[in-house]
Amino acid sequence: MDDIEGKITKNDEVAPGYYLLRIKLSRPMDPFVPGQFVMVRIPGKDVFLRRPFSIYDYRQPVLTLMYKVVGKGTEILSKSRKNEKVFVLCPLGKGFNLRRRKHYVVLGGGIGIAGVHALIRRLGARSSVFFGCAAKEELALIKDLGDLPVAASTLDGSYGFRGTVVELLSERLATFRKEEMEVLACGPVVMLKALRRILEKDRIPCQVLLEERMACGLGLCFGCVTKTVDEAEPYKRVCKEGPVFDLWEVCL
Amino acid sequence: MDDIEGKITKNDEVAPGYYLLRIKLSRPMDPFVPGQFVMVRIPGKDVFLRRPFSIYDYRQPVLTLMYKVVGKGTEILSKSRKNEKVFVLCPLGKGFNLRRRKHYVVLGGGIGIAGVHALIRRLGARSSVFFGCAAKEELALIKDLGDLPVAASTLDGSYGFRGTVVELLSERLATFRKEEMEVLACGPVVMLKALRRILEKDRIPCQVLLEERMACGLGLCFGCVTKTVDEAEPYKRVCKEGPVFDLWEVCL
Amino acid sequence: MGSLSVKLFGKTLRNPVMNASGTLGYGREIEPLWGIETLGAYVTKGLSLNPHHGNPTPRVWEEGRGLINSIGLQNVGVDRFFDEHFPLFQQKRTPIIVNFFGFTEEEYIACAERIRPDRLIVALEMNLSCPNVKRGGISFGKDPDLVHGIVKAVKGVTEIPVIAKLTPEVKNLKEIAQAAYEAGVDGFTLLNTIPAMVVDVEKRTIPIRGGLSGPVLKPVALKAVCEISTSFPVPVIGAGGIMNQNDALSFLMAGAKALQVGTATFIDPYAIPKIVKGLGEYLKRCRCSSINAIVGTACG
Amino acid sequence: MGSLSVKLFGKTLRNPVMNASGTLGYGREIEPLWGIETLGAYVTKGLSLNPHHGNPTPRVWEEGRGLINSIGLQNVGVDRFFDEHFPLFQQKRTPIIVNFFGFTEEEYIACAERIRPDRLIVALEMNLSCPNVKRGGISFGKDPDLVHGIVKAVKGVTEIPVIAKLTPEVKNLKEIAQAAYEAGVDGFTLLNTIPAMVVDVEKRTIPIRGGLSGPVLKPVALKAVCEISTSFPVPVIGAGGIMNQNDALSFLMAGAKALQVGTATFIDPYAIPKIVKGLGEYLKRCRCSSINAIVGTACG
Ligand SMILES: Cc1cc2nc3c(=O)[nH]c(=O)nc-3n(C[C@H](O)[C@H](O)[C@H](O)COP(=O)(O)OP(=O)(O)OC[C@H]3O[C@@H](n4cnc5c(N)ncnc54)[C@H](O)[C@@H]3O)c2cc1C
Ligand SMILES: Cc1cc2nc3c(=O)[nH]c(=O)nc-3n(C[C@H](O)[C@H](O)[C@H](O)COP(=O)(O)OP(=O)(O)OC[C@H]3O[C@@H](n4cnc5c(N)ncnc54)[C@H](O)[C@@H]3O)c2cc1C
Ligand SMILES: Cc1cc2nc3c(=O)[nH]c(=O)nc-3n(C[C@H](O)[C@H](O)[C@H](O)COP(=O)(O)O)c2cc1C
Ligand SMILES: Cc1cc2nc3c(=O)[nH]c(=O)nc-3n(C[C@H](O)[C@H](O)[C@H](O)COP(=O)(O)O)c2cc1C
Ligand code: FES
Ligand code: FES
Repeated sequence: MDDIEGKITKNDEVAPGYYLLRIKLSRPMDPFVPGQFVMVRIPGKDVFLRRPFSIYDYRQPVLTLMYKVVGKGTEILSKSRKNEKVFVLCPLGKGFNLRRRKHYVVLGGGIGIAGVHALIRRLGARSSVFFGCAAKEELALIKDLGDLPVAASTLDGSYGFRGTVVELLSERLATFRKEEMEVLACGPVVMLKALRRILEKDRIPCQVLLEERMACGLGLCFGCVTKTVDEAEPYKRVCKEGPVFDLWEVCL
Repeated sequence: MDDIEGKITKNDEVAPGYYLLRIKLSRPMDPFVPGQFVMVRIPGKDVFLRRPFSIYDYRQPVLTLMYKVVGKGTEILSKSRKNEKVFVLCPLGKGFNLRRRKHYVVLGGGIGIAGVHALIRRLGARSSVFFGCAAKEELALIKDLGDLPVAASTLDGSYGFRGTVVELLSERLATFRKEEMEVLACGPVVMLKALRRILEKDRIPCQVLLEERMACGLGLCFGCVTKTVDEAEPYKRVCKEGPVFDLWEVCL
Repeated sequence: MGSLSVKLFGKTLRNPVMNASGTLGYGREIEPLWGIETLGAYVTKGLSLNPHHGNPTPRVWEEGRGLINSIGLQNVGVDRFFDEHFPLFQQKRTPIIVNFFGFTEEEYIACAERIRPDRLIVALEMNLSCPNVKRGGISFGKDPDLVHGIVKAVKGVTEIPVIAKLTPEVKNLKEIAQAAYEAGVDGFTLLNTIPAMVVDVEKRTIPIRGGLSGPVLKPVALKAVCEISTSFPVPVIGAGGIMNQNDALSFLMAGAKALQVGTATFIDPYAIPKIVKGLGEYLKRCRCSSINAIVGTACG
Repeated sequence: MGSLSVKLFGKTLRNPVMNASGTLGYGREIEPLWGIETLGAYVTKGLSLNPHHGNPTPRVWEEGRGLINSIGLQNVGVDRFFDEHFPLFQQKRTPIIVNFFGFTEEEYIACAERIRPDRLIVALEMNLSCPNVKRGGISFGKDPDLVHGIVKAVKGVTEIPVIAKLTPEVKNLKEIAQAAYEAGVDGFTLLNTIPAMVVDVEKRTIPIRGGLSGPVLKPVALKAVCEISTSFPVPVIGAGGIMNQNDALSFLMAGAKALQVGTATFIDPYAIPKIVKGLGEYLKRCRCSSINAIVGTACG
C-alpha cells in the first residue's frame, strides 16, 4: 500500500458521462485483488477529499479506472488533461474472496461494471458475466470485455434483454447449479436489494461491492461504514472491512 | 467604473521579479486620472481577495499594469498565461490632482514607478522625473520612458547616482524654483518619509500615492485606511479618499 | 411568475437580499456599479452614539477562502449618518435596517433613542457581538443576563422592531437567543464573524486578530439558522459566506426569511444583484409562486 | 542540531506532533504507510466505558476546504482498546494520550478509573465537547460548573495527568478553561470541531449535521491557542486545520507546546511524517537548539 504519484496518459469519454482514465504510476503498485480500490487526489485545489475508485485494470505501470460523472469531483476529474499529475493511494480494502467456488456469476450494474472488470478478467472462463445498463449507448462500458461472453440487459430494450440485470439473471438462474455457484456483484443499492430478493430463497452465496462516501479510505476515520447484522459492532468500514461484503451479512 | 472582463495578452518578466501585464479589456474603461488603480481578480481559485494595482497605461482596449512579485497573489499572477481571463474593477480611487502647478517633480521608488508612469506620460515636458532602485537590473522598469529624461539612482551605484532617489532629489532641489513646483511621488514608506524630511523646511507641496491592504477597493469595507492629521476622522480610506494624498495631511 | 417580495416586521421588501452590516459602506459607495434600490433592504454600517475612529492597519487579511477583519467599528456616528446618508435612501425609497452598537448599556439606549421611526426603517439591528473592540473586555452577547437586559432596555425606548445579531456562540447560541426572545426581541440575524487570528511564521508576529467571514462561515451559519429558526417564532435573517444563488437558497431552506451578503461583494461587486436575479430565475424554474414557499423547507 | 523533543507532563516525547483523536483509527491502520512510532504521541480514538455504534451514514461530507463529520463516537470501548490495540504501542514504545468521553458524569469517572497508569500513558484527554452526540441534550463543555465538576471528579480517580479538550466556545472559552483549571486540569487541547450543517438545495434536505474540521478551523484555533496559552500556566496542545509545516509552526508560535494533526491525514496520509520532518529542517535552518524555543514567540 502506498501513495503513488502518477501522470494521466488518457482520460477519454467512452460513453456519455463515462470516462476511462489511464494513469502511469511512477512506482509499481503492490499486487491487488479484484474489488480493491484506490483513493485519487483530484488535480487542482477545488476538491478537498480524495475520491474512491475501483481498480479497473492494472498492468504495470498503467493503472486504469473507469468512472461516471456524478458530482463535483468526477466533473473536475473529467476535465483533467493528459500529463496532469495525480496521487493515487493504492491498493485499498479487501477484494473479492475467490477461493471458494468453481463457478461464479458476476453482475455489474451501470458503472458498477468498473468494480468487477478486473474480477471478470481474472476469473476468465470460471464465470458467467451479466451486465445491465439503461440503454445501448452504455454498452461501451463492456467493450473491453469483447472477447468474453456477456449477457446484457438494457432498461429501454435498445439492446439485449429488456429490463434490469437482476431480472435477466433471474430468468437464467435455473440454468445454473446452485450448489456450486457464487454471485459476485457491484451496482446501485436498488440492484443489490433486488439481487438479494432473488437469491434469498436458496441463500445462494453472494459477495457485493459496496460504495460509501469516504474521507480517508484507510480505516482511519470510520466515516464510510455500512450496517451489518453483527449486533455487537453493526457498523463496518467499507474501506477496511470492505468494500466487498457477504451479502447475507449486510443490511442494505 | 465597472468590473470588466479581460484577457491576458502579455505577462512578461521585465526585470528579475518584475512583470508587465497587458490585459485586453472586453469593454472600454471609463476615462482615468493618473494615480487611479484597478482591483484584479487573480486567475484560479487560490487567491480569495482581489489585488490593487496602479494603472500603468491604458490605450483602449489594452490595460497595462506593472507589478512586483511580493507574495502569494503576485506569485500566482506571474504564472498566469496568455489568454487567461481576468476581471478588472476599474478605474478606482482619486488620482493625482494636476491643476495646480506649472512644474512637477515626479519621484518613483522601485515598483512605485508603476504608480507614476501614466502620470509621467501625461505630464510630458511639464515634469522632471526621478527614479530610484536597488541596482541597474531594475532600470528595465523605466525602459518605456526611454524618450524622456529620467534622473536615476541605484543603491549600489551600478548606474547613475549612488544612493536613494530622495538623496538624489535633495542634491538637485536647489536647481528648482520652489514656489512653482510640486512633488508627486510613489514608493515605499521609507522613501516617502525621507522625502517628507527634505521637503519639510519649505513645506513644498507634495502628493503621495499610498498603498494599503485592501478588501474591496470601493470604499465599502473601511479596511484600507491611512492615518491623517484630521482629528475628527483620522482614518481615511486609501481606495476612496486616496490613494493619492497630500503629503502634509497624512501621518506616515 | 414567482414573487421575491418578503414581509418583515410588517413591512414589505421587494426581495429578501440585503447587504451585511459593514460591507457596503454607507450605501452610496456602490452606486457607481448598481443602485442600492436593488437591495431588499440596506443594512447600515455599525453606528454608535458618538463617531468611532476604528483600529490601525492592517485591518483586513486573506486567510484561505476567508477574510479576517479588524475594522474596529469606524463610523461617523448615528446623527451624521441620518444627516448625510439617509437622504439617499429616502430619495431611492430603499428600506433600511439600522445596525448599531454601544460600549455601555447607556450608549446602546441613547443610540436607539436617537433613531426616530420612519416608514423606511424596517428594524434596528443590535450588534451584540463585536469581537474586535474590547472596552473593559465586556461583550454583551456573551451573557444571557446581559443580553436580556440590553434587549429589554432597547425595546423600552423604541417603537421600531429590534433584531439581535448574534455571534456564533456555538453551544450557547440557543440560550442567548432565548434571553433575547424573552426580552421581546423581534428577530435574529445569524451570524456575525468568528474571532480568529493569523501568525506570520517568518516574522514570528501576529499581523492581525479579528473576525472571520466568508465561505468558511457558511456551514456554521447554516447550522445556527436552522437551530434558531425552528426554536423561536420570530424571523431569522441569515448571514455568513453567502457567495451565490445556491448559498442563498441553502440559507432560505435552512429557515432564513431574508439574507445578508457581506464578503462576497469584495470578491465580486455584483454578487448582490446576481443573487437577486438568480433567486428570481430559481422561482421561475421551480414554478414557485413566492420565495416564502421555500423558507425552512430543508429544516422543518 | 536542534532537538524536536518536548516534555509533557513529565514525560519526554520525541517530537511535538500527534494525531488528533478519531483521525488515525486505532493506530494500526496507518502502519502499512508509516510506523506509529513516528508520532510524538498517539492520541486514541475517543473511548468510552461501553462500546458505541455511532451514527448512520452519511458520516463525512466535503464542504469547501473543510470536512464535516458525524461519526458519532463509534468505538470498541476502553477495555477492548487496551486488550486489542494497546500492545502495539507497547511493542513500539510509543507514548499514548487516551481520549475519552461519557454521556454521564459516572461514565466519565468509570472510564477514567479503568485506565491504569502506565509509563506509556502521557495523559487522559477528556472530550468535553462532542457536538455529534446528543443524549439528553447535555454537553459537558457548555457550562463552567459542569466542567468544573467533571474535571474535579476525574482528577479524583486517576493519577494520570488530565487534559481538557475544548470546543471553540468563542467568547466563553476562557471562562470554561478557568473552570477546568480551578478543578486541577493539567493541560488543554484546542480545538475540537465546530458544529456545522449542509443543505442539499436540489433535494431540500439536510444530508449532514456534524463537526467541521480542516483548514477553515485554523485561524479560529490559533486565536484560541494564543488566548488560553497566555492565560494559564499549563501546556496547550494545538489542533485545527494543521496541514503542513507552516501551519505547525504557526501553532507553536501561538503558544502550543504540542500539535495534533487530523483532517490533513485524509488528504495526504503522509502529512504527519512530513510535518515531523519539516519541523526538524526548520530547526536546522533557523539554528534553533530546540523546538521549545519557538513556542509562544508570536503570542507573548
Ligand atoms: C470502494 C468504492 C469504489 C468505487 N468505484 C467507482 C468506480 O470504479 N467508478 C465510479 O465511477 N465510481 C466509483 N465509486 C463511486 C465514486 O467514488 C463516487 O461516484 C465519487 O466519489 C463521487 O464524487 P463526486 O465528487 O463526483 O460526487 P459528489 O459531489 O461528492 O456527490 C455526488 C453524488 O455522488 C454520490 N457519492 C458521493 N461519494 C460517493 C461514494 N464514495 N460512493 C458512492 N456514491 C458517492 C453522492 O451520494 C451524490 O449523489 C466507488 C466508490 C467506492 C466507495
Ligand atoms: C492603490 C495601490 C496601487 C498599487 N499599485 C501597484 C502596482 O502598480 N504594482 C505593484 O507591484 N504593486 C502595487 N500595489 C501593491 C500590490 O497591491 C501588492 O503588492 C499586492 O497586493 C501584494 O499581493 P500578494 O498577494 O502578492 O502579497 P501578500 O501575500 O498579500 O503580501 C505580501 C507582502 O505584500 C504587502 N502587501 C500586501 N498587500 C498590499 C497592498 N495592498 N499594498 C501594499 N503592500 C501590500 C504585505 O505587507 C506583505 O509584506 C498597489 C497597492 C495599492 C493599494
Ligand atoms: C469588513 C467588515 C465589516 C463589518 N462590520 C460589521 C459591523 O459594523 N456590524 C456588524 O454587526 N457586523 C459587521 N460585519 C459582519 C458582517 O455584517 C457579517 O455578519 C459577516 O461578515 C458574515 O457575513 P459574510 O460572510 O457574508 O461576510 C462586518 C464584516 C466585515 C467583513
Ligand atoms: C473523522 C473525525 C473523527 C473525530 N473524532 C474525535 C473523537 O473521537 N474525539 C475527539 O475529541 N475529537 C474527535 N475529532 C476532532 C479532532 O480530534 C480534531 O480536534 C479536529 O478534527 C480538528 O483538527 P483537524 O482540523 O486537524 O482535523 C474527530 C475529527 C474527525 C474529522
Ligand atoms: S473512509 Fe475513513 S474509515 Fe473508511
Ligand atoms: S479596500 Fe475596502 S474601503 Fe478601501
